[in-house]
Order: sequence, then C-alpha cells, then structure tokens
Amino acid sequence: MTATEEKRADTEVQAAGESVQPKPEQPNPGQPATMTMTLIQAVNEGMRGELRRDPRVLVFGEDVGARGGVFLATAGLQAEFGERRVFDTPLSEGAIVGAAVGMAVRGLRPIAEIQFADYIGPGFDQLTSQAAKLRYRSGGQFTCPLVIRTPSGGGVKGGHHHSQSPEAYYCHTPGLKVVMPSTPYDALGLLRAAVRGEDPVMFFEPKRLYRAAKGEVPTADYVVELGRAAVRQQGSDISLIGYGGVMPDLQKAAEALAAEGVSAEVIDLRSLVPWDRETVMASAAKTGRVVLVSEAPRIGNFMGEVASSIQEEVFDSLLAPVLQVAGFDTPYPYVQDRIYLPGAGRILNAAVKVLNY
Amino acid sequence: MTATEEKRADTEVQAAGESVQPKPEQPNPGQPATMTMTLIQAVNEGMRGELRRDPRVLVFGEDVGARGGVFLATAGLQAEFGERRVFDTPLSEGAIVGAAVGMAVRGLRPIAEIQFADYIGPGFDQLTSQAAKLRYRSGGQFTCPLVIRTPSGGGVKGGHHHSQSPEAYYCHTPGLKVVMPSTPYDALGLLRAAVRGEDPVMFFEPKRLYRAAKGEVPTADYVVELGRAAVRQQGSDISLIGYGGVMPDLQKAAEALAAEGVSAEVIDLRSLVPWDRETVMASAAKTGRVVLVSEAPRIGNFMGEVASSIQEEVFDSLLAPVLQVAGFDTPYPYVQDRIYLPGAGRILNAAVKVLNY
Amino acid sequence: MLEAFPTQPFQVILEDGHLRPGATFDQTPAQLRELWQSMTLVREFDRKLVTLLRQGRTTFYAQASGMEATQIGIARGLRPGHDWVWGYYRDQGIALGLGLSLTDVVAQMVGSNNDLNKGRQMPHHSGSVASRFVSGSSSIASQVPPAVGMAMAQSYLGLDEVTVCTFGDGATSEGDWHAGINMAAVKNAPCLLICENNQWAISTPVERQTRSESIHIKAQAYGMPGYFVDGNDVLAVQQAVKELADGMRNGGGPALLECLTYRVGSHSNADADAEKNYRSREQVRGWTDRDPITRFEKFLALQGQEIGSQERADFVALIHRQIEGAVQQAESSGIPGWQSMLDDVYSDTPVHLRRSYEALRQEQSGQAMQVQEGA
Amino acid sequence: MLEAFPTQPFQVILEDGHLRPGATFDQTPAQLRELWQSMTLVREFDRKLVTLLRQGRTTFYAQASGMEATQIGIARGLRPGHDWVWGYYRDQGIALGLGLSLTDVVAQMVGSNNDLNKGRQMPHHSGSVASRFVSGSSSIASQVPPAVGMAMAQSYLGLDEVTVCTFGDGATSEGDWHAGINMAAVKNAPCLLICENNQWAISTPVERQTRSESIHIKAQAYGMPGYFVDGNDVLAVQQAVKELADGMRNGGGPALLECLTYRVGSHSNADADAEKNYRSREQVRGWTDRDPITRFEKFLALQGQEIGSQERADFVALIHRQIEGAVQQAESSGIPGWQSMLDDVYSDTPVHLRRSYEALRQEQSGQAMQVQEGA
Ligand SMILES: Cc1ncc(C[n+]2csc(CCOP(=O)(O)OP(=O)(O)O)c2C)c(N)n1
Ligand SMILES: Cc1ncc(C[n+]2csc(CCOP(=O)(O)OP(=O)(O)O)c2C)c(N)n1
Ligand SMILES: [Mg+2]
Ligand SMILES: [Mg+2]
Repeated sequence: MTATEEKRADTEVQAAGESVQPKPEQPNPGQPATMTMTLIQAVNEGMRGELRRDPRVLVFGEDVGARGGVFLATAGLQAEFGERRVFDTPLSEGAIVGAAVGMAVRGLRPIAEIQFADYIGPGFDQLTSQAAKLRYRSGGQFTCPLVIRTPSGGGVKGGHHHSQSPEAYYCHTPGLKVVMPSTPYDALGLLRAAVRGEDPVMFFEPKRLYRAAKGEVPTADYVVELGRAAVRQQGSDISLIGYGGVMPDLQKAAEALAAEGVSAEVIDLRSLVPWDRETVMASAAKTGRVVLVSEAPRIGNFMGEVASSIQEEVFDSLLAPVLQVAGFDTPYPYVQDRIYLPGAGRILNAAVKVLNY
Repeated sequence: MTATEEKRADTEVQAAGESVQPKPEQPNPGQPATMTMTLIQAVNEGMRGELRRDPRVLVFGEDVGARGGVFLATAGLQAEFGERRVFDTPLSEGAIVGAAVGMAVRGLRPIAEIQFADYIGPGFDQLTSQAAKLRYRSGGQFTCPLVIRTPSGGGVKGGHHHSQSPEAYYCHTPGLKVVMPSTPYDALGLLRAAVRGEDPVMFFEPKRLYRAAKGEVPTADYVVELGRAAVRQQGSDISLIGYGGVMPDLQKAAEALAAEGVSAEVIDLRSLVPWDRETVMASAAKTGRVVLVSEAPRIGNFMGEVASSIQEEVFDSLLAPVLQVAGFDTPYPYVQDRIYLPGAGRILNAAVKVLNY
Repeated sequence: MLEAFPTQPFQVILEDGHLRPGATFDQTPAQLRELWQSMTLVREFDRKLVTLLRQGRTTFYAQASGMEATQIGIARGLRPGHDWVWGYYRDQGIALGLGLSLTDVVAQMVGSNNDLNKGRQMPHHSGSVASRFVSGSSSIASQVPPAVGMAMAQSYLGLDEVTVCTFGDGATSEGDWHAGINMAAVKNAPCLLICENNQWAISTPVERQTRSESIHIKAQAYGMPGYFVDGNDVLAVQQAVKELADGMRNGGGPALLECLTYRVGSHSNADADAEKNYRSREQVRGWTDRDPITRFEKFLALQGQEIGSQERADFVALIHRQIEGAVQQAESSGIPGWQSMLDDVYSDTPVHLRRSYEALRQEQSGQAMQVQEGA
Repeated sequence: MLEAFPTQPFQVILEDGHLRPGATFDQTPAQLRELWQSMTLVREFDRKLVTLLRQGRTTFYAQASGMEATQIGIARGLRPGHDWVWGYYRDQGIALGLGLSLTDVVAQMVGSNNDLNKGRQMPHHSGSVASRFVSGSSSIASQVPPAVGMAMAQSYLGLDEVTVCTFGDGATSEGDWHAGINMAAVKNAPCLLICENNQWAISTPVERQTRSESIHIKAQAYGMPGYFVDGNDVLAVQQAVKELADGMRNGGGPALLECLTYRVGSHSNADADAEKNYRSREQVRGWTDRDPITRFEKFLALQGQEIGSQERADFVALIHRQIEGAVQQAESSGIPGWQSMLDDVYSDTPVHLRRSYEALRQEQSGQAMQVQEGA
C-alpha cells in the first residue's frame, strides 16, 4: 500500500468512526431525582440509555428484537432504535459471542444476550479462546470491549437448563470480567460501566430477582465501578457475603440474627472478577466470622477462591472457620428446586454454627 | 410393536451385546512382575489392554489412527486393532465428545482423545449438557460411561493453546469425574478404572510428564480406584498437596525441606472429582500446615475447594493459613512459560512462610 | 423410491385429501384409523395439557399442534422399541407414538414419583429406555452428535437398528448440528436426521435462521442425500421415514429429511402473549387451514373410511378421560423427595454427596433451624 | 465474472504455464514480477526458518510451501491496510503479503521484545493492527464468527472494507465454522470466507474430513455463492479475491471461496517424522510437480518476462540475508521480561494482578528463596 492509500484509508475509517462517536449523557432538568424500577427494568433502561448515548452500541441475540427477549429485557428497544441496532440472530451462541468479538475489534460496543446462562456452552470456545485472550495474545494491539448479558440462577422451576449458575467457569478464565448485580441500582450502574469499559464482561442477571428486586434508581447518569462490593448492612459479629439471587436470603438471615441480638454485616460482591478483596478482608478481620453464600455447585464455585483468600489473609482474625453455603454438586434439579437453593434457613444455620464455634 | 417383535428385538440386541462382552484379564505366567515405562507408555498400554480385554472399547479422536496421536499416545493401536476400533475423526471436538456419549448409551466403552485440553472448548456443551447430565436427567435410565483423554498443562513452551490446565471447569460440572495422574502406575491404573467404571471421566494427562515421568508398573492387572489420593512421602511438619505436572516440584521442595530438617508430607490427589477428603484432612490435621499446588490460574481453580474444605474441617488443627501456589490469572504466556509455572522454588517459599507463621 | 433434493415436497395425500396421482399406500384400514387416532391423541393431549396448565397443575407447556402428521409419521415409520430416537422438547407426539404411555408422558410433565426420569427435568423432556426414546437435553441441537455416535455404535455392533435424530429448524444454526451431521456422513453412520421445520424458532422465522433455499439442501454440504416431505401429510412422512430407515438397516448411510410443517400454537405458554409481536394471525390461519388431521380425515372419507362424528367425539372423550386419569395418577404418586435430588449423579455416591445427603437429612428432619421462607 | 459452483477450478494460468484460452490479466510486468518475488519470499522464508529451527533458534515451524500462490493471491487481491484479515497459523504468506515486515514476522516466531504481540503466543500467530491482520487464536475455526462480526460492523458503519477470513480444510468440520458462516449469510455481512484447501489436516485427508464433493459446495447450505479456484495459480486467486472483495464493497453479501492447493511440507516440524505413516511420497511428489512458483515462472517465460538464474539467485540471497538480519534483530532485542507476563490481561490492572506483580517482583529480584531447577 502506498502512503497516499494509507492516508486515505485512515481518513475514511476515522470519518466513519466520527459518525459513531458517543455523545455525553445530557442531564434532563425536568426529571425527578430517582425512579422506582425492577432489576429487569434497570437492565432495559441501561441498554436504552447506552443505545441513545453511543451509536457504537448494538444489542442482539436470540429473540431480542420484536419479541423483546424471552424475559422482555430488551422490550421496546428495536422499536426505538431500529433493526440495524437491535436485532435477532440465528440460534447459535458461538455466532453470537464470536460476532460480538469481531464487532468490538472494529470499534463497536456490542451488548449480546445469551437467552439463558445455561446456553453459553456452544459459545464457550469463543469466550475462552477469543474474547478472553485477544488483548493479551496481540500484545494489546486488538481489544474487544463487549458485554454478554445473560439470565442465570435458579428458583424459577426451570430444570437444569434454565437454572444454572455457571459464573465460576468465566471467573476462572483470565481476560474476562464477571459481574452479577442483585439490585436495580447495581444492574444499571454496572451495565453502564461494562458497556463503557474496555474489556469483555460477562454480565449475569439473577433471573429470580428480575421482578422481585425493586428499588430506587437515580435518573441522573452514574456508574457502579467494577470490582467494588456493596456493604448492604454494617455489622460487627459476623460477615455474610454473597452475590446475585441469594442476596435477599442473606438479608433475611441477617434480620433473623438481629432478632437474636447478633449484628451481621451483609456484603454483596456484585463484581466477581475483579472482586473487592479490601472490603471483604476488612469485614472478615472485623467480625472474625464469615459465611459465604452462592447457589452454584459447591466444588469449584467462586466462593472457594474467596474462602481460600480470606483464611490466607486474615487467618489470625478468624474466630471460626469460614463456612460456605452453596448449591449441591448435582445437576440443577427440577422438583427440588427450592431445596437445592441455599435459602435463609441454611444461611442462618451456617451463621449459628460459626457464631457458636 | 407386537410382543413377538419386542422379544426378537431384545434377542438381537442381546446377541450383538454378547458378542462384545469383555473377557477377564488373563495372567501371563511368562511375564516379569513389573516393567519400567513412561507415563505416555502407560497410557498407551492402558488403552491397548482395554482394547484387548473388551471388544466394546473404541479409541478415536483427531489423528489417533495412523498418526498415533500427536504425542503418540495411541501409537500402534490402529495397527493392532484395525480401523473399526481405532480411528480418526473429523476435526470437531463437539462431534468427538458427542459421539462418545451416544456410543456409550448404546453399550460401548469409548475412549476419546481431545488433542489438547485447550481444545475441549468446542465440545464444552456436549460435556456439560449431555455427558454430565444424562444419567441424572433420565433418572438413571440412560448412562454414558466414557473416557475423554487429553494432554494438559504447561511447560512445553506451547503458548496458551498448548499449555492450559482447564480441569477446574470440569470439576465444577457435577456428573463428570475428573482425574489427573502424575506417574505411569497411576496413569495405567486410573485409566483402567475409568474405562471399567460406569461414569463419564475426564482424564487429564500432564503432558510435560509424558516422557519425564518414568516408573515401575506391575504387569499384572490392577486398577487405581478413583477418589483415592497417594501419599508420596510421609511427613509430620507440613503437607504439600498437588496433582499432575507439578508433582515433581512438590517432591523437589520436600527434598529441600528435608535438607533443612523439615519433614514434609507429599500428597498427590490424582483424582479431583471425587477427591480424597479423608487423606487430605488427616494430613492437614496431623501437620497443621498446608501448601496446595496447582498450575491452573488461581481464581476459581480446584485448590480453592480444597483450601476452603480444609479450613472448614480442621480449623482448630491449623497452625497457619493454608497457602496456595498456583498459576497466574493471565492467559498462559509463551516466553514466560517457566515463570508462569509454580516450580519448586515457589512451593518452597510458600512452605517456609507457612512454617514460619 | 424417494427422490433426493426435489423441488417440491413429497406428498401422498394432496391438500384436498385426494391421493396424489401415482402415489400408493399399503396400510390396512385399521392401520389408517390408528394413524388418525394417534394424531388425534397428540392434538387432544395439547388441548388437555393447556387446560391443566391454566389450572396450575403443570408449570410449562409447548404445543405440537399442527405438527401431528410429522411426529406420528416419524414414529410409525420406525420399529418402536427397536430403533432409537434422540428427539427434542416438542416431541411429545413422537414419544406417544413410540409407545410411551400417557401415564409416562404426563408423569414427566408433572415431575411426579411415577416419572421415569424421577422428576429431574422440566416438562417436555420425556425419556424411556424401554421405548428407546432418549431423555433429552434442553440445549438445542446437542442431541445431534450423540445420536450420530449411537448410530456409529449400531453399525459397529452390526445391529439392524437405526437412530433417528429430530430437531427444529432453529437447531440447524448451532455448531453441534453441523459437527454431528458431518461426522455421520464421514462415518456412514445409520442416522436419520429429521428436521421438523415448523418455520419458527420462538420469534425467529426460518428465513432469518438461514438463507439456504431449504433445510434439506444443506445435506449437500455433507455429501449426504437430502429429502423433503410434506410434514402435514402423515402417509408421506411415514413412507419416507420407513424407506430411509430400512435403507439404513441394509447398510445405507445417513440422510437428512426435512418435514415442512408449521407450529400453529405459541412457542410455549411463556410465549403466548408475545406471539402477536412477531407473527400475524393471518399466517397462522393460513396454516390452520392446512391442518394435517383435517387433511387426513378428508383422505379417509374419500377412501370410504370416514370418521363419524360420534366416533370422533367418543375417541376424544376417551383420550381426555385417560389423560385425566394419568394426571390423577401422577398427582397421587407424589413428588420425589429431597433424597432423590442427590441420586443418579454418578453410578456410585462419592464422599461429597454422602456428606450432602447427611446434611440434608438433618435439615429436612427438622434438626436444623428454620427461617420463615416466602417472598 | 467468476462462476459460482463450477465443476472445475477457475484458472488463469494452465499447468504448463500457458494463459488459459479466454483468460485475461491486467498486471503490469512489474506487478507480475512482484508476485513472483512475494511467492519466492514465502518459499524462502520456509527454507530459512526450517534451518533456524534446526539450529535451535526457534521452537516450532509450519511450512506454507506449496501454498504460496493461494496466500499471495489472497493478499494481492485485497487493499492492504484497508481490508481486514482473520487468518490462521499457516498464513505467514498472507501476513508477509499484507505488509508485515520480515522483522515483524520473525520477531513473532522468536517471541522477542520487538514482537508486536509481545511474545505472548507461540510461533505462527503474527498480528499487526497497522496491517489489519488480526493476531489469531490456535483454536481451529474460532476466527470465523469474529471475522463475520467484524464484517457486520463494517456494514453497520458503512465502510467500504471487507473482512477476509481464511481457514484450512480441516477447519470446515468445526461447529463455529458453520455458526459463523450461517450468520454471515443471514446478515449479508461483507465477509469473504476462504478455504485454503491443502487437502490434509495433520494426518487426516480431506476425504475423511467431509464427504461433500468439494468445500465450496458447502456454500449451498447457507444460500451463499461458492467459488472454486486453482490455489496453485496466483493470478486466478488474485483475480477471484479482488472480484469478490470489490463486489462486497459495493453492497454484495458474503461468499465462500475454495482454493485448491496442497501442503507439500509436513504439518509442522513436530509432524516431520510421523508423516510417512499417513501419506505417500508419491502423493507429495505429484504435487511438487505442480509447484505454484514453477508454474508462474513458466508463465512469465512464455510472456517474455523470464526470471533469469542470476536474478533468482540474487533475490534468494537477498531474502536470506534479510531474514538473517531480522533474526539477529529479534535475538538482540531480547525476550520480554516477567512483568510483561502480567500486562494486557485487561485494560486496567485489577487488584489480584497487582498482587501477583508484587509477588513476582520480590521473587524475581531474588528476595525469595531459590531451589535448583532443571530435570
Ligand atoms: C443452546 C440453546 N440456545 C437457546 C435455547 C433457547 N430456546 C429454546 S427453544 C428455542 C427455539 C428453537 O426453535 P426450533 O429449533 O425451530 O424448534 P421449535 O421450538 O420450533 O420446535 C430456543 C432459542 C436453547 N434451548 N438451547
Ligand atoms: C479446536 C482445535 N482442535 C484441534 C487443534 C489441533 N490442530 C492443530 S492444526 C490441526 C489441523 C488443521 O488442519 P487444516 O484446518 O486443514 O489446516 P492446515 O494445517 O492443513 O493448514 C489440528 C487438528 C486445534 N488447533 N484447534
Ligand atoms: Mg421451529
Ligand atoms: Mg489442511
């Protein structure tokens, strides 16, 4: 290629690039300061806002267009932004994840939906071989900022292919970031941070909280930085740490403990990779008693890393072993859906064990 | 179908089934009691023996036929058993794993090779959705006893797609059993147990030990039961626990400790799912000091589960935190291959930290 | 002899119920009536189960309505209990056609103690080893490579069985669909791969699933014959399946068969409200006008074997009674207890599951504390 | 105009070097010479690198010998630095053809400090953002869906770029190959999918990879045109690629292009000994007789532009000197240190990597104990 050609090529791309630059988020003076919404509304709002703000953002996946997604997370988006920006794909998770990688390399900001976390499997190689490693393997020459959104977790009596919590697979894949909000506030803030960030992010949405989790959300633009846990309740006697769908159970267990005069600190990790070691260690060091809660099968779940790290780091402060409450090491069952899930009772039991140690 | 048809159908299948029943292993009186072999020879022998013993056993994968596999693990098998029983497949891990599932349901005992553990990705959904769950989801009506053999781990300067240690993904998948031998004895014994068992087994072979690990192996038939660790060296001051390619480093660290008068117990897990809690807990309780070694990336690796379990179970016996020596949370590097891997020095350092705690 | 890669789907019965000129059939009048009964069973099963769902007695339902000729045609083209089927969630018609009892299928839908799968899967995942109908996975197209592997085993063992693998039009986009079919071709495995092309995958029409002119033409990518039948013509489907399966028994290789039909119900009850957003009532009506059961009834009438209105009413009433009986049987058999949750993960019970068992035993027997649950 | 689904591969130059009757070409004599030089560069790169490997100065090598016309034809059919290429490990010819310097490609093979990829991958994984040649993954066919996604982005952005995705014959069996191509067709993405059919995938011949009569016919499964060129004819490849790419620039959809060629070297140095177990020397010899560079030289001679033996010798010597220079440059630039191992995992450095950095810093600065390493 001659120098002139090179110049021309660059200019063309830049021109194309310019036409798709993000606009700064505009404050809207007429708006109230907060709005009440459910977790799924927050996800929907998050995508809508990013689609408005940044023409590089595209939303796609199976049935996300006219259908609005099987949970309606993308409802109304195609109507507002058209089929070029919000579209259905063929039924192939490999194609969906892989396409997101290629788009991101060419400067777009894809948000891809995988219909259920249980169906990432066919896209696993794209995630682990392409998305996770592109920046590293190219020495930073190529990057793929993208978001894979997917409903995960149990409690909807969906059997094992509509209930699994596979986040540990992706936490164990360096190069991917992994988050799981449990509140509308976090869902919106983390989604914005993920879309605006420069890395591939697995965005797990605890489906049983889609409508159950309701809350106030600022109307002004904000982000929730990846890697920061939320202390949901301060406490001094014991730390209950979880993320995703189990959070309401942690809160319930904390209330039951409060009724017995026990002051529990409740921490929502929100972000798994990276995870907030500082907040967790401070809490563990303070209370000396920790219960970790996750609904994923116990062996190899993400809390293994947290437990291992806590005892490595604040061993001397521990007054009792760090206990895990987790899913069972079985495929996710159907009829015993509720027995499988941790639940407040099981958390409370673990807490009592730790307290009486 | 009429009753007669049913009867006939059954008889046919039984007849076909009978013709492929395993023969009992015959002792060979002329043979010496043991033979020296490398780990890869043991794997090769294991397959040869099972192919001889049981006509239901088939061996297949990419380039396992005339080529004998890229590491020569299947060398000579096609020549001895023919193309019906030892054959090449198209380049598709999904097809390989999936075909193994279907064969196993119909009564065969497939041993499928995935050329490198880094390439299981395209077969991930077959493993997690089909192989792992078939028995459970069918209430035990359908089962798929199969073995997926694959070279794994680093140390061969192969870059990230010829060096990864992805076993934690499969340990976190209930329904799969997972093993990783580090000696020829275990490779042969575990392979036999895997082939003769009734469950899907992921059989990881630490490729850097393929020729480096040499040892005596009985010529008589034996198996190494899944779920039993091997205490490689008894000790009283500290427990060094690992599996796979890092085992020689554990031994080296133990020797260095011995030179300083420290008695280290060295444990090779061999089997990850199920893992030998009894042996591990007994050792941890005895020494009170534990170092866990794995070359997989730290976050979410299998040792997280072991660390979490140890402190849960023998908390009061622990004199120091359980430390992990692990791979880094990066894609497996190329030029820094040797820096990435744990190695005896890093293990020794951790041991000293634990001892001086 | 079925023709590969035809431009028009193979038909035996024309839309108006007449026998296609040149077409033949060899079913006895009793066999023809049985076909009608089986299709009607599938249709009424849908109706009844939708009612039960509304009553809260099941949790999920996906109709096969409109696809009865395809599913019964497949089942009747095979040797039940001899040939194997790896189907998918919408295959209740094949399951019933292969001889799973109403009790079996209903128990699976309820997840009750008498479910052959022990209540381990959501509705629509029947399986029966006696009927050689494999309990499926929800993961679309994941049945294809295993079905091919099974066919490879059959050929290795020298059995005269075939394996049928069914899937929807949407499934053809998945990587494993391709991986499996390619393997079948290369290994010449006696696997009959059948696409139940009902033209929709939830909200995605087949034209946006693939740009190929048809599904069966995809067989060319594998050097395999592709066949095309009218999936609303039960005799065409049965004949095609039988001819292809018998060819495989005699050493023939795999084939891809496309049955063109239509999903007249919603994707599932979860989709019923949303459906209006993606397809027109006119399109659906166009296909209800081409109802496979109505067409077969016209054919029977033209053959002098009309289904009388009393006969129909009696048969429908019988089915509903039987289903009601099956539901009651399922309900009264109870739901698998917590112990069952830990069984069948492996052939044995490894230590970690024994520990879980012990922990759950304590919890469930009330030795552990309880917290008030519920939203 | 290239014809879709031809029975014979498209040729411009016949085996004996004559222009095919009816064929045309528009290259200037200088451009023709450049093609010869580029192909010769690729050939000599193989020779020299094999030598370096024997000398222990690299660790792994996979020859493209025999495939030079395909790879240079592809590169010369594109607008380098403008169009994008997602290639695979054997594409050193495309990399060099697109303008990666010998220094770049050699540095990647060595994993030295001047490697654009920072020594992060084994040899054969070059990448250069300036040349729009994407650093690849070893995972076969995994480049296909990303390449398609990139083409979707280009069409969304209204750019007149195309994305070329190359892969081997073996790659066509992978699920992601299918998933990606199907997506390209449905989305009408300007992606040119090129199979470098060298007839072997390690020890597996293409006939046991697929039973389809060719690779390009697989395009029918996607409703996409399939083209077929003689991959040992550099003018044919260049013309085909240019015509197809230009068609895509003007709004055309994707296409599958098969270049029929042959891998005359072993799969890689790791395969050199084993090769005799799976393919005959006769087969290899049959194809060395059809050498693409020799054919092009005959063509040049017939066009009155013969490559003189002195010219050839000088050019070869020049290349070897340049490669030697590149190797020395790589070697003297050193190897990335331990710090680099922890960079570029993310755009930022999360706490766990900061901790690793600190731990390694201590260890590498000798603050940690050392154990004697080595077998
Ligand atoms: C791997 C995977 N991805 C997504 C889904 C979610 N899903 C369930 S049914 C369906 C549509 C399937 O359509 P088709 O194959 O045509 O079958 P049909 O429902 O029309 O009978 C989808 C996307 C799934 N079950 N598995
Ligand atoms: C997913 C995956 N499986 C297996 C391999 C191992 N492998 C490396 S090259 C190769 C053969 C590839 O053949 P082909 O695609 O024809 O390319 P060629 O080497 O002939 O250029 C295989 C099986 C791999 N790299 N990736
Ligand atoms: Mg469909
Ligand atoms: Mg090849």
